[in-house]
Amino acid sequence: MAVKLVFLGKLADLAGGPERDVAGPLDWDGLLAALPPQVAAQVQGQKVKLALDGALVADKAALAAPDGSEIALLPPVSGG
Amino acid sequence: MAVKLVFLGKLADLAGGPERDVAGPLDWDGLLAALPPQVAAQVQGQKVKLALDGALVADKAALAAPDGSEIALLPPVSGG
Amino acid sequence: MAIHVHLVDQPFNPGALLGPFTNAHPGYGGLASFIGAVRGDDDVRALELLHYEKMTRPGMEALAEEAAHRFELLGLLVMHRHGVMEPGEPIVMVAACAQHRRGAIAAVDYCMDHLKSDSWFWKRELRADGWHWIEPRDQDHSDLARWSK
Amino acid sequence: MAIHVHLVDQPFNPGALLGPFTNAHPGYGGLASFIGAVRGDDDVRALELLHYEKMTRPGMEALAEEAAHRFELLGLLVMHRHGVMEPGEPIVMVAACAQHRRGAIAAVDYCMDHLKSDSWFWKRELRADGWHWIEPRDQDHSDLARWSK
Repeated sequence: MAVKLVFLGKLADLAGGPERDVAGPLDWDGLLAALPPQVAAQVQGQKVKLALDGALVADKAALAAPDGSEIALLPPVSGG
Repeated sequence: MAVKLVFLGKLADLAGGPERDVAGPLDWDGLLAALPPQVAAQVQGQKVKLALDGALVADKAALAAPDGSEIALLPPVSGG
Repeated sequence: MAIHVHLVDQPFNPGALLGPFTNAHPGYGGLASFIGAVRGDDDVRALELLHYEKMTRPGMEALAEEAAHRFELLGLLVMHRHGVMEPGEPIVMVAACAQHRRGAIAAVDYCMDHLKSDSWFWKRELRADGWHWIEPRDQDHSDLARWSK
Repeated sequence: MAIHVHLVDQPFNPGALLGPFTNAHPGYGGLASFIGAVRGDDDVRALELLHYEKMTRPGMEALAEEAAHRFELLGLLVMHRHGVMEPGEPIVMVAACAQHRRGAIAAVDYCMDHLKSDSWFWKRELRADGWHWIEPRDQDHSDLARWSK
């Protein structure tokens, strides 16, 4: 099993694609280690939010993504 | 020649019709004398405005309507 | 910039007006509109709107010019019925095109407040016991006051 | 009270949606709507809106429920494109039916502010020199802050 990472907006450019599977389970340190350095730097900033299986993660440092889950990396929105 | 009086909204009910021709020229006292008492009482109130040939009269007491002109008696609007 | 003001005594079809208005403004960013109709929720059988030929239409035209300038519109359409209307029939329609959404929406809001409380219309309703003149509501005046802040 | 939320990747015709929406609400007092389109006024050749399947549509549905309740609506339609769009193509449409005009207009204003700045969309523009991600504007955040007063 794996954890699916989904990169939204410009993070997809930085990550080299919109999605990537990494070995799970994954905590906050594991996520940062699994990311390209540029993306990891962005995700550590306050503006980028995380969602686990579609629900916002209130405290990114407390991330606990089990095998088979999906982590979305959400930069600031700019819609409509 | 005459001056045409136009009664808008509920003033038409009070006046018994939407329009009436009266002898001109007409000043403020002449207008009040030409109106049915109920309408005259309304027109003396602050809520009813006058227009002479489509232009609001700023000071009703200074009304000076020449022969051939049209005076509109305008109660508060309630549109749309 | 095109301004269209209509005062009519026959039913109109809002959709049939909105399509051509939209098509006339390629490259618009936002198009806001409002349609007001005779409500069918109480015992009102008909509604009559009276106007004054010499002032109502000129007043609507001045309002449209003011709104178009104030909100930097690309286009503005104001359509208003007068005469007798039945529940469900459209009374008024305002549509505004602008580069940005806030201008378009604010222009519609502004025009509606002014058509409702600061235009030369007088309204009465036919209920089971006859015709009743509608007095202006305090709410209408407070709506209007928002724009003079 | 009917709420319709659509997230589509194909062009849509606002007029063809507005007619049936209006007809579905006989006895409505007011119907407000807004259509946002890709502007054709600068060198933007295309616009792409990205969404996130697990969150964008649920977020739009929650927004629509909130607006319908807050403004006591009779009906609400929210239609949003994603994917690549060309200048002139509609991006978003919101239509709200209510008994009274202020509720209908405010609901459209509210939904548009939240779709623009508080929904899960990411936008980029194709200009002569390639794709550019659009950052949120301060104006969007101040528009949004109006509703939490």
